[in-house]
Amino acid sequence: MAKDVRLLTEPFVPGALVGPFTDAHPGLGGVCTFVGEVRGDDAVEALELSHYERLTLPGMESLADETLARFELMGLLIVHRVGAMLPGEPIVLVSACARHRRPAIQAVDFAMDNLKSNAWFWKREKRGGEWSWIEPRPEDHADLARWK
Amino acid sequence: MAKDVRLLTEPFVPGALVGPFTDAHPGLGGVCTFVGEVRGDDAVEALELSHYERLTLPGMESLADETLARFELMGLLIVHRVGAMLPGEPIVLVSACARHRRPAIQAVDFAMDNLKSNAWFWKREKRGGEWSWIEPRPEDHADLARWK
Amino acid sequence: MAVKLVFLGKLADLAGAPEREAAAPLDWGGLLKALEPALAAQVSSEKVRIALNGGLLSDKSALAAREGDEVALLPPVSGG
Amino acid sequence: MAVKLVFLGKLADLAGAPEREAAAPLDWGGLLKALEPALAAQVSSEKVRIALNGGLLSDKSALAAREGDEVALLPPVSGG
Repeated sequence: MAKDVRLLTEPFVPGALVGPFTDAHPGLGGVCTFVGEVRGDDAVEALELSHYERLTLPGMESLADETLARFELMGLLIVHRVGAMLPGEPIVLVSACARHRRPAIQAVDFAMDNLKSNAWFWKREKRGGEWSWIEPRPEDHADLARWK
Repeated sequence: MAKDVRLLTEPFVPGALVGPFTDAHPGLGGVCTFVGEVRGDDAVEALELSHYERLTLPGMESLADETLARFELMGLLIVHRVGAMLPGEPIVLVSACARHRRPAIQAVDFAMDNLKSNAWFWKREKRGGEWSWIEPRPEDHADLARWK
Repeated sequence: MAVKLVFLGKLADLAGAPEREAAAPLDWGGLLKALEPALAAQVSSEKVRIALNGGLLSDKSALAAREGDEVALLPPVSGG
Repeated sequence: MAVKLVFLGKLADLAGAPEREAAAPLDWGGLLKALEPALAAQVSSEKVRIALNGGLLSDKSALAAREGDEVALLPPVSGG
Protein backbone atom coordinates (compact mmCIF):
# COMPACT_ATOMS: atom_id res chain seq x y z
CA MET A 1 0.00 0.00 0.00
CA ALA A 2 1.82 3.04 -1.29
CA LYS A 3 1.08 6.39 0.33
CA ASP A 4 2.16 9.60 -1.34
CA VAL A 5 1.27 12.91 0.33
CA ARG A 6 2.56 16.25 -0.92
CA LEU A 7 2.20 19.96 -0.28
CA LEU A 8 3.12 21.94 -3.38
CA THR A 9 3.95 25.62 -3.62
CA GLU A 10 3.85 25.69 -7.43
CA PRO A 11 1.11 24.90 -9.99
CA PHE A 12 0.78 21.23 -10.93
CA VAL A 13 -0.62 19.28 -13.87
CA PRO A 14 -2.93 16.48 -12.58
CA GLY A 15 -2.18 14.08 -15.42
CA ALA A 16 1.55 14.36 -14.80
CA LEU A 17 0.97 13.04 -11.27
CA VAL A 18 -1.80 10.49 -11.90
CA GLY A 19 -0.05 8.78 -14.82
CA PRO A 20 3.04 7.71 -12.84
CA PHE A 21 0.87 6.93 -9.78
CA THR A 22 -1.26 4.55 -11.85
CA ASP A 23 1.75 3.00 -13.57
CA ALA A 24 3.30 2.32 -10.17
CA HIS A 25 0.46 -0.10 -9.34
CA PRO A 26 0.37 -2.85 -11.93
CA GLY A 27 -2.54 -5.24 -11.48
CA LEU A 28 -4.94 -2.57 -10.32
CA GLY A 29 -8.60 -2.82 -11.23
CA GLY A 30 -9.34 0.87 -11.18
CA VAL A 31 -8.21 4.30 -10.17
CA CYS A 32 -10.45 7.13 -9.04
CA THR A 33 -9.19 10.69 -9.06
CA PHE A 34 -10.69 13.95 -7.92
CA VAL A 35 -9.13 17.25 -8.89
CA GLY A 36 -10.42 20.48 -7.36
CA GLU A 37 -9.73 23.76 -9.08
CA VAL A 38 -9.99 27.36 -7.97
CA ARG A 39 -13.40 28.43 -9.22
CA GLY A 40 -13.42 31.65 -11.22
CA ASP A 41 -17.04 32.57 -10.58
CA ASP A 42 -18.37 35.29 -8.26
CA ALA A 43 -15.58 37.62 -9.35
CA VAL A 44 -12.88 35.80 -7.39
CA GLU A 45 -9.56 37.25 -8.55
CA ALA A 46 -7.16 35.15 -6.50
CA LEU A 47 -6.99 32.68 -3.67
CA GLU A 48 -4.31 32.32 -1.04
CA LEU A 49 -3.94 29.23 1.07
CA SER A 50 -1.73 29.33 4.12
CA HIS A 51 -0.69 26.34 6.17
CA TYR A 52 1.21 25.61 9.37
CA GLU A 53 4.27 23.52 8.65
CA ARG A 54 4.11 21.54 11.87
CA LEU A 55 0.46 20.52 11.56
CA THR A 56 -0.64 20.58 7.93
CA LEU A 57 1.52 17.88 6.37
CA PRO A 58 1.36 15.56 9.44
CA GLY A 59 -2.44 16.03 9.37
CA MET A 60 -2.59 15.03 5.72
CA GLU A 61 -0.35 12.03 6.41
CA SER A 62 -2.65 10.82 9.16
CA LEU A 63 -5.72 11.36 6.95
CA ALA A 64 -3.98 9.22 4.31
CA ASP A 65 -3.28 6.52 6.92
CA GLU A 66 -6.90 6.57 8.05
CA THR A 67 -8.13 6.33 4.43
CA LEU A 68 -5.81 3.40 3.72
CA ALA A 69 -6.98 1.65 6.89
CA ARG A 70 -10.64 2.20 6.04
CA PHE A 71 -10.77 1.11 2.38
CA GLU A 72 -9.13 -1.73 0.51
CA LEU A 73 -6.66 0.23 -1.58
CA MET A 74 -3.45 -0.46 -3.43
CA GLY A 75 -2.26 3.13 -3.33
CA LEU A 76 -3.29 6.64 -2.33
CA LEU A 77 -2.01 9.98 -3.59
CA ILE A 78 -2.96 13.25 -1.88
CA VAL A 79 -1.60 16.51 -3.24
CA HIS A 80 -2.48 20.01 -2.06
CA ARG A 81 -1.36 23.40 -3.28
CA VAL A 82 -0.49 26.18 -0.85
CA GLY A 83 0.30 29.82 -1.53
CA ALA A 84 -1.30 32.15 -4.05
CA MET A 85 -3.41 30.66 -6.85
CA LEU A 86 -5.43 31.94 -9.77
CA PRO A 87 -8.88 30.76 -10.91
CA GLY A 88 -8.59 27.59 -12.99
CA GLU A 89 -5.51 26.30 -11.20
CA PRO A 90 -5.72 22.86 -9.56
CA ILE A 91 -5.73 23.20 -5.78
CA VAL A 92 -6.22 19.61 -4.60
CA LEU A 93 -5.84 16.14 -6.06
CA VAL A 94 -6.81 12.83 -4.45
CA SER A 95 -6.23 9.63 -6.37
CA ALA A 96 -6.88 6.11 -5.09
CA CYS A 97 -6.21 2.86 -6.86
CA ALA A 98 -7.60 -0.49 -5.87
CA ARG A 99 -8.44 -3.93 -7.18
CA HIS A 100 -12.14 -3.01 -7.18
CA ARG A 101 -13.85 0.21 -8.10
CA ARG A 102 -16.00 0.96 -5.06
CA PRO A 103 -13.18 1.24 -2.50
CA ALA A 104 -11.33 3.54 -4.91
CA ILE A 105 -14.35 5.83 -5.37
CA GLN A 106 -15.28 5.80 -1.69
CA ALA A 107 -11.72 6.52 -0.57
CA VAL A 108 -11.63 9.63 -2.74
CA ASP A 109 -15.03 10.74 -1.42
CA PHE A 110 -13.89 10.22 2.20
CA ALA A 111 -10.51 11.91 1.81
CA MET A 112 -12.05 14.92 0.04
CA ASP A 113 -14.73 15.37 2.73
CA ASN A 114 -12.00 15.38 5.38
CA LEU A 115 -9.74 17.72 3.47
CA LYS A 116 -12.56 20.20 2.80
CA SER A 117 -13.55 20.73 6.40
CA ASN A 118 -10.82 19.30 8.58
CA ALA A 119 -7.43 19.99 7.09
CA TRP A 120 -5.08 22.62 8.51
CA PHE A 121 -5.47 25.27 5.84
CA TRP A 122 -6.52 28.88 6.06
CA LYS A 123 -7.90 30.34 2.88
CA ARG A 124 -8.57 33.88 1.81
CA GLU A 125 -9.89 35.15 -1.46
CA LYS A 126 -9.68 38.42 -3.28
CA ARG A 127 -12.80 39.97 -4.80
CA GLY A 128 -12.82 43.51 -6.13
CA GLY A 129 -9.32 44.02 -4.76
CA GLU A 130 -10.33 43.07 -1.19
CA TRP A 131 -9.10 39.98 0.64
CA SER A 132 -11.42 38.06 2.96
CA TRP A 133 -10.98 34.89 5.03
CA ILE A 134 -13.10 31.84 4.30
CA GLU A 135 -14.64 29.30 6.65
CA PRO A 136 -15.91 25.88 5.56
CA ARG A 137 -19.45 25.77 4.17
CA PRO A 138 -22.08 24.09 6.39
CA GLU A 139 -22.39 21.45 3.63
CA ASP A 140 -18.75 20.56 4.13
CA HIS A 141 -19.39 19.67 7.76
CA ALA A 142 -22.56 17.77 6.81
CA ASP A 143 -20.60 15.84 4.16
CA LEU A 144 -18.02 14.86 6.74
CA ALA A 145 -20.67 13.72 9.22
CA ARG A 146 -21.72 10.98 6.76
CA TRP A 147 -18.63 8.97 7.71
CA LYS A 148 -19.15 9.07 11.49
CA MET B 1 -23.96 20.49 -20.12
CA ALA B 2 -21.62 18.73 -22.50
CA LYS B 3 -22.09 15.01 -23.03
CA ASP B 4 -19.38 12.96 -24.70
CA VAL B 5 -19.92 9.20 -25.10
CA ARG B 6 -17.56 6.99 -27.06
CA LEU B 7 -16.96 3.35 -27.89
CA LEU B 8 -13.32 2.77 -28.80
CA THR B 9 -11.81 -0.20 -30.59
CA GLU B 10 -8.21 0.82 -29.90
CA PRO B 11 -6.26 1.36 -26.63
CA PHE B 12 -6.61 4.83 -25.10
CA VAL B 13 -4.59 6.99 -22.70
CA PRO B 14 -6.90 8.36 -19.97
CA GLY B 15 -4.94 11.59 -19.48
CA ALA B 16 -5.18 12.39 -23.17
CA LEU B 17 -9.00 12.37 -22.85
CA VAL B 18 -9.43 13.92 -19.39
CA GLY B 19 -7.11 16.89 -20.05
CA PRO B 20 -9.12 18.29 -22.98
CA PHE B 21 -12.41 17.39 -21.25
CA THR B 22 -11.40 19.43 -18.19
CA ASP B 23 -10.07 22.31 -20.28
CA ALA B 24 -13.39 22.45 -22.13
CA HIS B 25 -15.18 23.44 -18.90
CA PRO B 26 -13.65 26.64 -17.57
CA GLY B 27 -15.07 27.70 -14.21
CA LEU B 28 -15.45 24.16 -12.93
CA GLY B 29 -14.94 23.45 -9.23
CA GLY B 30 -13.82 19.88 -9.63
CA VAL B 31 -13.55 16.89 -11.87
CA CYS B 32 -13.85 13.28 -10.76
CA THR B 33 -12.57 10.50 -12.99
CA PHE B 34 -12.67 6.74 -12.71
CA VAL B 35 -10.55 4.57 -14.97
CA GLY B 36 -11.03 0.80 -14.95
CA GLU B 37 -8.27 -1.43 -16.25
CA VAL B 38 -8.14 -5.07 -17.25
CA ARG B 39 -6.87 -6.81 -14.11
CA GLY B 40 -3.92 -9.11 -14.66
CA ASP B 41 -4.49 -11.31 -11.63
CA ASP B 42 -5.87 -14.85 -11.56
CA ALA B 43 -3.88 -15.72 -14.66
CA VAL B 44 -6.11 -13.76 -17.04
CA GLU B 45 -4.31 -13.67 -20.37
CA ALA B 46 -6.74 -11.59 -22.40
CA LEU B 47 -10.22 -10.13 -22.33
CA GLU B 48 -12.62 -9.69 -25.20
CA LEU B 49 -15.60 -7.41 -25.02
CA SER B 50 -18.29 -7.67 -27.66
CA HIS B 51 -21.12 -5.23 -28.14
CA TYR B 52 -24.23 -4.89 -30.28
CA GLU B 53 -24.04 -1.80 -32.42
CA ARG B 54 -27.74 -1.02 -32.27
CA LEU B 55 -28.03 -1.19 -28.47
CA THR B 56 -24.68 -0.55 -26.83
CA LEU B 57 -23.97 3.05 -27.81
CA PRO B 58 -27.63 4.19 -27.52
CA GLY B 59 -27.67 2.54 -24.07
CA MET B 60 -24.57 4.46 -23.00
CA GLU B 61 -26.06 7.69 -24.37
CA SER B 62 -29.20 7.23 -22.33
CA LEU B 63 -27.16 6.39 -19.21
CA ALA B 64 -25.27 9.64 -19.78
CA ASP B 65 -28.56 11.55 -20.10
CA GLU B 66 -29.86 9.99 -16.89
CA THR B 67 -26.63 10.86 -15.06
CA LEU B 68 -26.76 14.46 -16.27
CA ALA B 69 -30.41 14.72 -15.21
CA ARG B 70 -29.68 13.28 -11.78
CA PHE B 71 -26.61 15.27 -10.71
CA GLU B 72 -25.66 18.91 -11.11
CA LEU B 73 -22.88 18.57 -13.64
CA MET B 74 -21.14 20.78 -16.15
CA GLY B 75 -19.97 17.90 -18.32
CA LEU B 76 -19.81 14.13 -18.54
CA LEU B 77 -17.43 11.91 -20.49
CA ILE B 78 -18.04 8.16 -20.83
CA VAL B 79 -15.58 6.07 -22.82
CA HIS B 80 -15.60 2.28 -23.20
CA ARG B 81 -13.25 -0.04 -25.01
CA VAL B 82 -14.55 -2.96 -27.05
CA GLY B 83 -12.66 -5.79 -28.75
CA ALA B 84 -9.64 -7.68 -27.47
CA MET B 85 -7.64 -6.23 -24.57
CA LEU B 86 -4.61 -7.18 -22.53
CA PRO B 87 -4.18 -6.91 -18.75
CA GLY B 88 -3.23 -3.37 -17.74
CA GLU B 89 -5.13 -1.72 -20.59
CA PRO B 90 -7.84 0.82 -19.69
CA ILE B 91 -11.28 -0.56 -20.43
CA VAL B 92 -13.60 2.16 -19.12
CA LEU B 93 -13.35 5.83 -18.22
CA VAL B 94 -16.02 8.02 -16.65
CA SER B 95 -15.24 11.64 -15.93
CA ALA B 96 -17.65 14.23 -14.53
CA CYS B 97 -17.01 17.88 -13.90
CA ALA B 98 -19.14 20.15 -11.80
CA ARG B 99 -19.10 23.33 -9.78
CA HIS B 100 -19.06 21.31 -6.56
CA ARG B 101 -17.25 18.10 -5.72
CA ARG B 102 -20.03 15.85 -4.44
CA PRO B 103 -22.15 15.78 -7.61
CA ALA B 104 -18.98 15.02 -9.62
CA ILE B 105 -18.01 12.10 -7.36
CA GLN B 106 -21.55 10.76 -7.10
CA ALA B 107 -22.12 10.95 -10.85
CA VAL B 108 -19.03 8.81 -11.47
CA ASP B 109 -20.16 6.31 -8.81
CA PHE B 110 -23.66 6.12 -10.35
CA ALA B 111 -22.50 5.81 -13.97
CA MET B 112 -19.94 3.11 -13.08
CA ASP B 113 -22.52 1.06 -11.15
CA ASN B 114 -24.82 1.16 -14.18
CA LEU B 115 -22.08 0.36 -16.66
CA LYS B 116 -20.84 -2.59 -14.60
CA SER B 117 -24.11 -4.44 -14.43
CA ASN B 118 -26.43 -2.91 -16.97
CA ALA B 119 -24.56 -1.98 -20.11
CA TRP B 120 -24.87 -3.99 -23.33
CA PHE B 121 -21.50 -5.72 -23.26
CA TRP B 122 -20.59 -9.40 -23.36
CA LYS B 123 -17.21 -10.23 -21.92
CA ARG B 124 -15.10 -13.32 -22.12
CA GLU B 125 -11.69 -13.93 -20.68
CA LYS B 126 -8.87 -16.28 -21.49
CA ARG B 127 -7.16 -18.27 -18.74
CA GLY B 128 -4.73 -21.07 -19.50
CA GLY B 129 -5.60 -20.78 -23.18
CA GLU B 130 -9.35 -21.28 -22.56
CA TRP B 131 -12.01 -18.63 -23.16
CA SER B 132 -14.99 -18.33 -20.82
CA TRP B 133 -17.95 -15.94 -20.69
CA ILE B 134 -18.42 -13.68 -17.69
CA GLU B 135 -21.59 -12.59 -15.92
CA PRO B 136 -21.78 -9.62 -13.54
CA ARG B 137 -20.77 -10.28 -9.95
CA PRO B 138 -23.59 -10.28 -7.36
CA GLU B 139 -21.89 -7.21 -5.82
CA ASP B 140 -22.41 -5.35 -9.09
CA HIS B 141 -26.18 -5.82 -8.85
CA ALA B 142 -26.11 -4.87 -5.16
CA ASP B 143 -24.12 -1.71 -6.00
CA LEU B 144 -26.70 -0.74 -8.58
CA ALA B 145 -29.60 -1.30 -6.18
CA ARG B 146 -28.25 1.53 -4.00
CA TRP B 147 -29.58 4.08 -6.51
CA LYS B 148 -33.15 2.74 -6.71
CA MET C 1 -33.53 -10.85 -48.87
CA ALA C 2 -34.07 -12.70 -45.64
CA VAL C 3 -34.05 -11.97 -41.91
CA LYS C 4 -30.62 -11.44 -40.36
CA LEU C 5 -30.04 -13.18 -37.04
CA VAL C 6 -27.35 -11.75 -34.76
CA PHE C 7 -26.00 -13.88 -31.91
CA LEU C 8 -24.31 -12.18 -28.99
CA GLY C 9 -22.02 -13.51 -26.26
CA LYS C 10 -22.12 -17.24 -25.67
CA LEU C 11 -24.96 -17.66 -28.19
CA ALA C 12 -22.45 -16.77 -30.92
CA ASP C 13 -20.24 -19.64 -29.72
CA LEU C 14 -23.20 -22.01 -29.73
CA ALA C 15 -24.34 -20.85 -33.17
CA GLY C 16 -20.81 -21.19 -34.52
CA ALA C 17 -20.94 -17.69 -36.04
CA PRO C 18 -22.04 -14.20 -34.92
CA GLU C 19 -24.62 -13.93 -37.71
CA ARG C 20 -26.73 -16.05 -40.03
CA GLU C 21 -29.81 -15.64 -42.18
CA ALA C 22 -33.26 -17.11 -41.81
CA ALA C 23 -36.19 -17.16 -44.20
CA ALA C 24 -38.65 -14.28 -43.97
CA PRO C 25 -41.20 -13.78 -42.56
CA LEU C 26 -40.10 -15.05 -39.17
CA ASP C 27 -42.16 -15.37 -36.01
CA TRP C 28 -41.26 -16.84 -32.61
CA GLY C 29 -42.20 -20.39 -33.60
CA GLY C 30 -40.34 -20.07 -36.89
CA LEU C 31 -37.25 -18.77 -35.10
CA LEU C 32 -37.14 -21.75 -32.72
CA LYS C 33 -37.58 -24.13 -35.65
CA ALA C 34 -34.79 -22.41 -37.60
CA LEU C 35 -32.31 -22.98 -34.75
CA GLU C 36 -30.55 -26.17 -33.68
CA PRO C 37 -32.23 -27.71 -30.60
CA ALA C 38 -29.49 -26.67 -28.13
CA LEU C 39 -29.57 -23.11 -29.44
CA ALA C 40 -33.39 -23.04 -29.46
CA ALA C 41 -33.40 -24.19 -25.83
CA GLN C 42 -31.04 -21.36 -24.84
CA VAL C 43 -33.04 -18.78 -26.78
CA SER C 44 -36.22 -19.93 -25.05
CA SER C 45 -34.70 -19.26 -21.65
CA GLU C 46 -36.20 -16.35 -19.71
CA LYS C 47 -32.77 -14.75 -19.50
CA VAL C 48 -32.37 -14.33 -23.25
CA ARG C 49 -33.88 -11.18 -24.72
CA ILE C 50 -34.65 -10.34 -28.32
CA ALA C 51 -34.29 -7.07 -30.20
CA LEU C 52 -35.92 -6.39 -33.55
CA ASN C 53 -34.01 -3.75 -35.52
CA GLY C 54 -32.41 -2.48 -32.29
CA GLY C 55 -35.69 -2.29 -30.32
CA LEU C 56 -36.03 -4.66 -27.37
CA LEU C 57 -39.17 -6.82 -27.42
CA SER C 58 -41.00 -6.89 -24.12
CA ASP C 59 -42.63 -10.16 -25.19
CA LYS C 60 -40.34 -12.14 -27.44
CA SER C 61 -43.06 -14.60 -28.43
CA ALA C 62 -44.66 -11.65 -30.27
CA LEU C 63 -41.72 -11.58 -32.71
CA ALA C 64 -42.76 -10.70 -36.26
CA ALA C 65 -39.76 -10.10 -38.52
CA ARG C 66 -39.98 -9.33 -42.22
CA GLU C 67 -37.50 -9.29 -45.05
CA GLY C 68 -34.50 -7.10 -44.30
CA ASP C 69 -35.15 -7.04 -40.55
CA GLU C 70 -32.44 -7.74 -38.00
CA VAL C 71 -33.21 -10.00 -35.04
CA ALA C 72 -30.63 -9.94 -32.22
CA LEU C 73 -30.48 -12.73 -29.64
CA LEU C 74 -29.14 -11.28 -26.39
CA PRO C 75 -27.97 -13.43 -23.47
CA PRO C 76 -27.46 -11.79 -20.04
CA VAL C 77 -24.90 -9.00 -20.30
CA SER C 78 -21.53 -9.23 -18.61
CA GLY C 79 -21.47 -5.49 -17.98
CA GLY C 80 -18.59 -3.16 -18.74
CA MET D 1 16.15 33.07 23.03
CA ALA D 2 12.50 33.67 23.53
CA VAL D 3 9.19 31.98 22.66
CA LYS D 4 8.15 32.21 19.04
CA LEU D 5 4.49 33.04 18.42
CA VAL D 6 2.99 31.99 15.08
CA PHE D 7 -0.28 33.56 13.93
CA LEU D 8 -2.38 31.76 11.33
CA GLY D 9 -5.23 32.95 9.11
CA LYS D 10 -7.00 36.10 10.17
CA LEU D 11 -4.97 36.24 13.41
CA ALA D 12 -1.92 37.05 11.26
CA ASP D 13 -3.82 40.03 9.81
CA LEU D 14 -4.80 41.16 13.30
CA ALA D 15 -1.25 40.71 14.62
CA GLY D 16 0.15 42.58 11.63
CA ALA D 17 2.71 39.83 11.00
CA PRO D 18 2.72 36.02 10.83
CA GLU D 19 5.26 35.68 13.65
CA ARG D 20 6.61 37.54 16.65
CA GLU D 21 8.56 36.77 19.79
CA ALA D 22 7.50 36.82 23.41
CA ALA D 23 9.54 36.59 26.59
CA ALA D 24 10.07 33.11 28.03
CA PRO D 25 8.72 31.39 30.05
CA LEU D 26 5.18 31.97 28.81
CA ASP D 27 1.95 30.67 30.31
CA TRP D 28 -1.67 31.34 29.29
CA GLY D 29 -1.96 34.49 31.40
CA GLY D 30 1.37 35.76 30.10
CA LEU D 31 0.34 35.11 26.51
CA LEU D 32 -2.86 37.15 26.87
CA LYS D 33 -0.89 39.99 28.51
CA ALA D 34 1.69 39.92 25.69
CA LEU D 35 -1.00 40.43 23.01
CA GLU D 36 -2.94 43.58 22.11
CA PRO D 37 -6.45 43.54 23.64
CA ALA D 38 -8.25 42.79 20.32
CA LEU D 39 -5.88 39.95 19.58
CA ALA D 40 -6.10 38.61 23.14
CA ALA D 41 -9.90 38.61 22.86
CA GLN D 42 -9.75 36.57 19.65
CA VAL D 43 -7.22 34.15 21.10
CA SER D 44 -9.44 33.63 24.15
CA SER D 45 -12.32 32.55 21.92
CA GLU D 46 -13.33 28.92 22.15
CA LYS D 47 -12.76 28.57 18.43
CA VAL D 48 -9.07 29.38 18.56
CA ARG D 49 -6.76 26.47 19.34
CA ILE D 50 -3.14 26.49 20.44
CA ALA D 51 -0.30 24.19 19.44
CA LEU D 52 2.97 23.99 21.36
CA ASN D 53 5.82 22.82 19.13
CA GLY D 54 3.32 21.29 16.70
CA GLY D 55 1.27 19.47 19.36
CA LEU D 56 -2.29 20.66 19.91
CA LEU D 57 -3.16 21.56 23.49
CA SER D 58 -6.43 20.07 24.65
CA ASP D 59 -6.60 22.78 27.35
CA LYS D 60 -4.96 25.95 26.16
CA SER D 61 -5.01 27.54 29.63
CA ALA D 62 -2.43 24.88 30.57
CA LEU D 63 0.10 26.48 28.19
CA ALA D 64 3.64 26.36 29.52
CA ALA D 65 6.19 27.43 26.92
CA ARG D 66 9.90 27.72 27.53
CA GLU D 67 12.79 29.32 25.68
CA GLY D 68 12.99 28.13 22.08
CA ASP D 69 9.42 26.80 22.03
CA GLU D 70 6.99 27.62 19.25
CA VAL D 71 3.41 28.57 20.12
CA ALA D 72 0.95 28.56 17.20
CA LEU D 73 -2.38 30.39 17.42
CA LEU D 74 -4.88 28.62 15.19
CA PRO D 75 -8.25 30.11 14.20
CA PRO D 76 -10.91 27.83 12.65
CA VAL D 77 -9.58 26.23 9.49
CA SER D 78 -11.01 27.06 6.07
CA GLY D 79 -10.37 23.54 4.81
CA GLY D 80 -8.68 22.61 1.57
